[in-house]
Amino acid sequence: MALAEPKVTLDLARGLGLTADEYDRILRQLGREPTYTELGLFSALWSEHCAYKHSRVFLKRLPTAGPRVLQGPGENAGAIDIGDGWAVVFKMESHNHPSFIEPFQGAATGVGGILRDIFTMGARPIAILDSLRFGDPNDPKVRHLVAGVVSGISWYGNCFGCPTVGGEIAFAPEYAGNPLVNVMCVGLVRADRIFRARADGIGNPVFYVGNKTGRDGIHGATMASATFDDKAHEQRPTVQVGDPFTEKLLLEACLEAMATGAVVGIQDMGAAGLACCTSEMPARSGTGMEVELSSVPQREEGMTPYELLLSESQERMLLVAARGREGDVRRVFAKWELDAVKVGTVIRDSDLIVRHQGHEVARVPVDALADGPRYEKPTAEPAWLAERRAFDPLTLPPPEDLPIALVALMGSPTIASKDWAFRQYDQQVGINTLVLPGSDAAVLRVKGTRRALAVATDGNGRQVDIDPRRGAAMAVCEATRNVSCAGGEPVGLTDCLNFGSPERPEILWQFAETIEGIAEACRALEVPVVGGNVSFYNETSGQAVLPTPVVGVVGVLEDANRHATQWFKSPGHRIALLGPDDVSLGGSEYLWTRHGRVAGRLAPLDLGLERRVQRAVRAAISAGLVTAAHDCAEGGLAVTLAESCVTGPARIGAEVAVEAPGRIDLVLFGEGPSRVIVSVAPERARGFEAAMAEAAIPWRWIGVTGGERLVIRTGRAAVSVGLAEIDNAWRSGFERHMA
Amino acid sequence: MKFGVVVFPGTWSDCDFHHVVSEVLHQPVKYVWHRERDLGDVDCVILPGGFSYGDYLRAGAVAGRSPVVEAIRDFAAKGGLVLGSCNGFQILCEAGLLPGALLRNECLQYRCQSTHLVVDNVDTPFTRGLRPGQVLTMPISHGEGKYQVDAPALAQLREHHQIVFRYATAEGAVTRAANPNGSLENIAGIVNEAGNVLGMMPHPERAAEAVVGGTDGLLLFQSLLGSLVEDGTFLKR
Amino acid sequence: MKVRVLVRLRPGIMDVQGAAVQRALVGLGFGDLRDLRVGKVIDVDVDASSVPAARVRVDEMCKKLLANPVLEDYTIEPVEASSLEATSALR
Amino acid sequence: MKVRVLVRLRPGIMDVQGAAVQRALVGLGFGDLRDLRVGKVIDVDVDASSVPAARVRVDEMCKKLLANPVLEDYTIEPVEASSLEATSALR
Ligand SMILES: Nc1ncnc2c1ncn2[C@@H]1O[C@H](COP(=O)(O)OP(=O)(O)O)[C@@H](O)[C@H]1O
Ligand SMILES: [Mg+2]
Repeated sequence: MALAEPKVTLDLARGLGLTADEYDRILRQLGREPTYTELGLFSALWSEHCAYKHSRVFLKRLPTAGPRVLQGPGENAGAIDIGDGWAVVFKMESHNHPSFIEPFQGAATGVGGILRDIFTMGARPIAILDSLRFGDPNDPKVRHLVAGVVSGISWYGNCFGCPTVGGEIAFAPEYAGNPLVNVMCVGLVRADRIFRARADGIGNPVFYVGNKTGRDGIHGATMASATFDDKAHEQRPTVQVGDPFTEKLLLEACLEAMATGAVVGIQDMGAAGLACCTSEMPARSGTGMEVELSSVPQREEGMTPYELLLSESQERMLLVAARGREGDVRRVFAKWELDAVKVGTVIRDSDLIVRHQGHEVARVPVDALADGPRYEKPTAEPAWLAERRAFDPLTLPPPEDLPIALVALMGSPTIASKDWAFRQYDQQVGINTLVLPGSDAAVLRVKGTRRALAVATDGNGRQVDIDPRRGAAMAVCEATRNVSCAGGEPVGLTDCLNFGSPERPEILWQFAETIEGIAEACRALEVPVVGGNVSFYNETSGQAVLPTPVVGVVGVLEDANRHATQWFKSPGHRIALLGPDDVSLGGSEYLWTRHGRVAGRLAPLDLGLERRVQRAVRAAISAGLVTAAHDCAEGGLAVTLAESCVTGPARIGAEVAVEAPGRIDLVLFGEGPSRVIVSVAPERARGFEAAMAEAAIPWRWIGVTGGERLVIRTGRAAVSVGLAEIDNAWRSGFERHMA
Repeated sequence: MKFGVVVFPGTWSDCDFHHVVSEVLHQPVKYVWHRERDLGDVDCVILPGGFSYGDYLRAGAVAGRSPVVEAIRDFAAKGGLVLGSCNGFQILCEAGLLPGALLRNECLQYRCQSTHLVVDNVDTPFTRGLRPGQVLTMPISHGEGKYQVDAPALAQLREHHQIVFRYATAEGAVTRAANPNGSLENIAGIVNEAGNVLGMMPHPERAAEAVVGGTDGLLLFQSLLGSLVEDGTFLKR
Repeated sequence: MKVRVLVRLRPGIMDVQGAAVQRALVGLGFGDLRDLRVGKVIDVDVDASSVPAARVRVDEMCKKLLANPVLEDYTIEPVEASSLEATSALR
Repeated sequence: MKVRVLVRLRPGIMDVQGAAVQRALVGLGFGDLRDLRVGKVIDVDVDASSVPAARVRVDEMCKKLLANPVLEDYTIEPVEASSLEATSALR
């Protein structure tokens, strides 16, 4: 077979994204020049996206162990024991670059990819959460991206049949040239039925299952490992198209095949496709694999070995079956009208041997591919940071028009209602959703048990920008606090770390600090990190996105009926504020919307206190002492109260008085960790007081629910706004841009 | 009462209906695979929601021409009870078991939200436990739920009291604002002339337990349960 | 044998999508746009000895599946030399 | 002036819709079906003095909105007498 393949040279390697050093390393590891196909394998597997070249040394710092952990990082997703023989499997992934190039399909295939990560583990997906960041919604180009991304997520998730129950959408100009599309998926599996991406058992057959292979997304992984410039749109031919219907069939077929006992190991063909699976699976098992590419089901004619190995066609898996059980695999996939073709065998030698029509086109040690280079590149604190942090927001004049300031915050697109997006998502299929999108965390029951899961995602790029370490720790605190405010005990965490180019020392410093912050918080809160994703090179023409770690947390409620939502339930309930007084306007939503600045210092963070506050909230919820619980986040205390007034089925006002140190704008809009407001029915007030005394946290009564207004007094000042005005601003703040 | 829940490639409310029938109503229920030509021993067939065959051509189009639908056609002709919800409604229309068709929502977006339905016709096995004008709360979740039928067919629907549910306000007023998808006359559900085949866009199975979305959907099942008579016929009232 | 099916909404059925696209185009400055309707084109390649034979077959496909008579009309067109080129370029 | 735009997926882009419809038709007994692809037809009526002028305008519309260059190719066709009839019958 004479394929006219390009001659392998250093230049060619460079063109594929490899450095001169990396090319040398390939020569050394092979002891010869690679073939063109082999070079393709290395370029994909050693891309930043697959090899975590720049991040691996830092990721080691994350705490990944815990008594409930069944699977930490290193597999398609993490798994946590939730009792009664069940495990929750979850992970978050980014699809930023593809979504910028083609928002609808990019976001859709992002959902497809994370769903596969969950069901390759043997788990049935039960929930999707989407965490999105865009530029200024006043820009029509941004609106086009928002509309495309949301409808792509909606199409894929709805058609597949997994509810989207939570997430966030935030806006900042830094994301204009590079939106962030992070999607988390949560699934359930019997704890003793978790499948792994392994190629065990010499002689076991290797099956290709799912959609046919086309030339989609070749070098997608490499693309995700490069920054955009003005030519971004020329990279278009790599766009992949999603097929949620086939994905649904693949889900059912995979779970059914797993139930037969014929499946030894399985991995989805995501980034770097077949190349990735055929090297990573045997590498994990200390085996090798031989594959015959001409057996691969193909959608297009004349595909080369290189293309077949690197294609990122969607809805495909590589499955290692038990020898002798081939018939079971074929039967199940035939029932679901999917291809299941034997393409190879697990072998003893730890090589990946690739043949095409019988001719060997690649022979590479699997470890050489799977253990890519690791770098410890220099980090440096950005020069501008000290100055930005030295800025004191209190040197700005206080607002004279407090009601207007509050209404403006409620209508800022980041804080405003995201109903426009969520109503496009099926939120209930599976009939497990006890708390729909719109509260601090979504709550899903676990059928067949008394338990429920609470899930939330969080991240605040502005806070991380001015203080990566504390900002990242605060993201962990906020996501876990959200889960606690629903009544769930946080049991596991996944993260998606969205940064600019790691080749810039300032960016890598932000990244390193972020990891430290996440690690500190997770250790203090005893929440293990069981999986995640790093997305570097989020920049366009040298402008990086805000450093944005997004954190996804899963919590367990022992009693599904004992959960809480964030909105006030009736008039006459007492309102309490739990947590410290320390807040700051540094990095706050107020400072940004009112003054257009991202500067100042973050409020102090006491992780021990954070933990006690969360525990106190959970205890109060499970004892039935509170009627609402809401975490104080963007917009500070005033916005938190306003949200509790208007985000529920009925509008209920509140009158509160807060005696706290500091200027009124600081008290109202200052942001800080470890703070929660709750409402308590009068007859439970004594019980609540007793519970708080035991919790050893600062707290106090601040007011009572009722009326048509939100009134907040502090010192001699007061702000009073009608709920209708608050509600209108909140409901239209985002949606008016999308109409 | 024995239920059968039909499963097409791409169906996703099958498990939810199964759960409600077995865990909430405690009735026997089985899945019916789309290739089957014989429904077996069932009293009521449910066509659940989902995206059968991806709904890639038109919602319900491919499923509407599958072997199991032919079996359902015979079953319905003999008076068997058929409930199609969401994609099931779309399939029944595509199969010609119900008149009309479901078009893309007027807003051109998918809609998942709670809706109120006013009950127009209580003389069906599915609604015999309800009051005329009663308002039910049930969620919808679809991208193609705008009911469409031509004027003569609409006149027929009216004449035979085939319109069962209409989107309404919480007070039961049939208004434009209460119409989530632009459906003709706010139609949310219809029956065939004989009254034994019901198609509706809302999801009764998502409103069958107090903890998840209320219990108004259960009223339909409870109407059904009492409707069966020994000789195999059913009660309308 | 290649033929092309055009499936369009029947007269009297509101083309919401077409109207939305039209509004968007007018908003983009295409004031000279009088009307716009969106339908489907289905390019079919069928084993048949002649264009008329292919037409008959494809007509059956339309009746069986491709068009919904409640909503849609369809026309079947042979693919002529010129458009054939365009089509084949797509393969 | 009436013209017609055919918008189709670019070569190499998976036609999810077409593949599903093709499978369905084969299942319905159309074993003679070799290939099927689904695209959009957009019938445009634009104020213009001549067909070429209309084409230019519609080409702009395609570039601005009607076709997604990442995924789709388009061709613009004049509406000839025969198809004009079919089209006008739809109004
Ligand atoms: N930021 C992170 N935190 C924790 N684990 C991570 C992080 N980034 C990646 N991982 C883990 O590294 C492994 C490889 O990830 P990845 O290559 O993204 O998987 P996939 O092949 O599914 O895309 C996974 O187990 C993932 O959970
Ligand atoms: Mg994976």
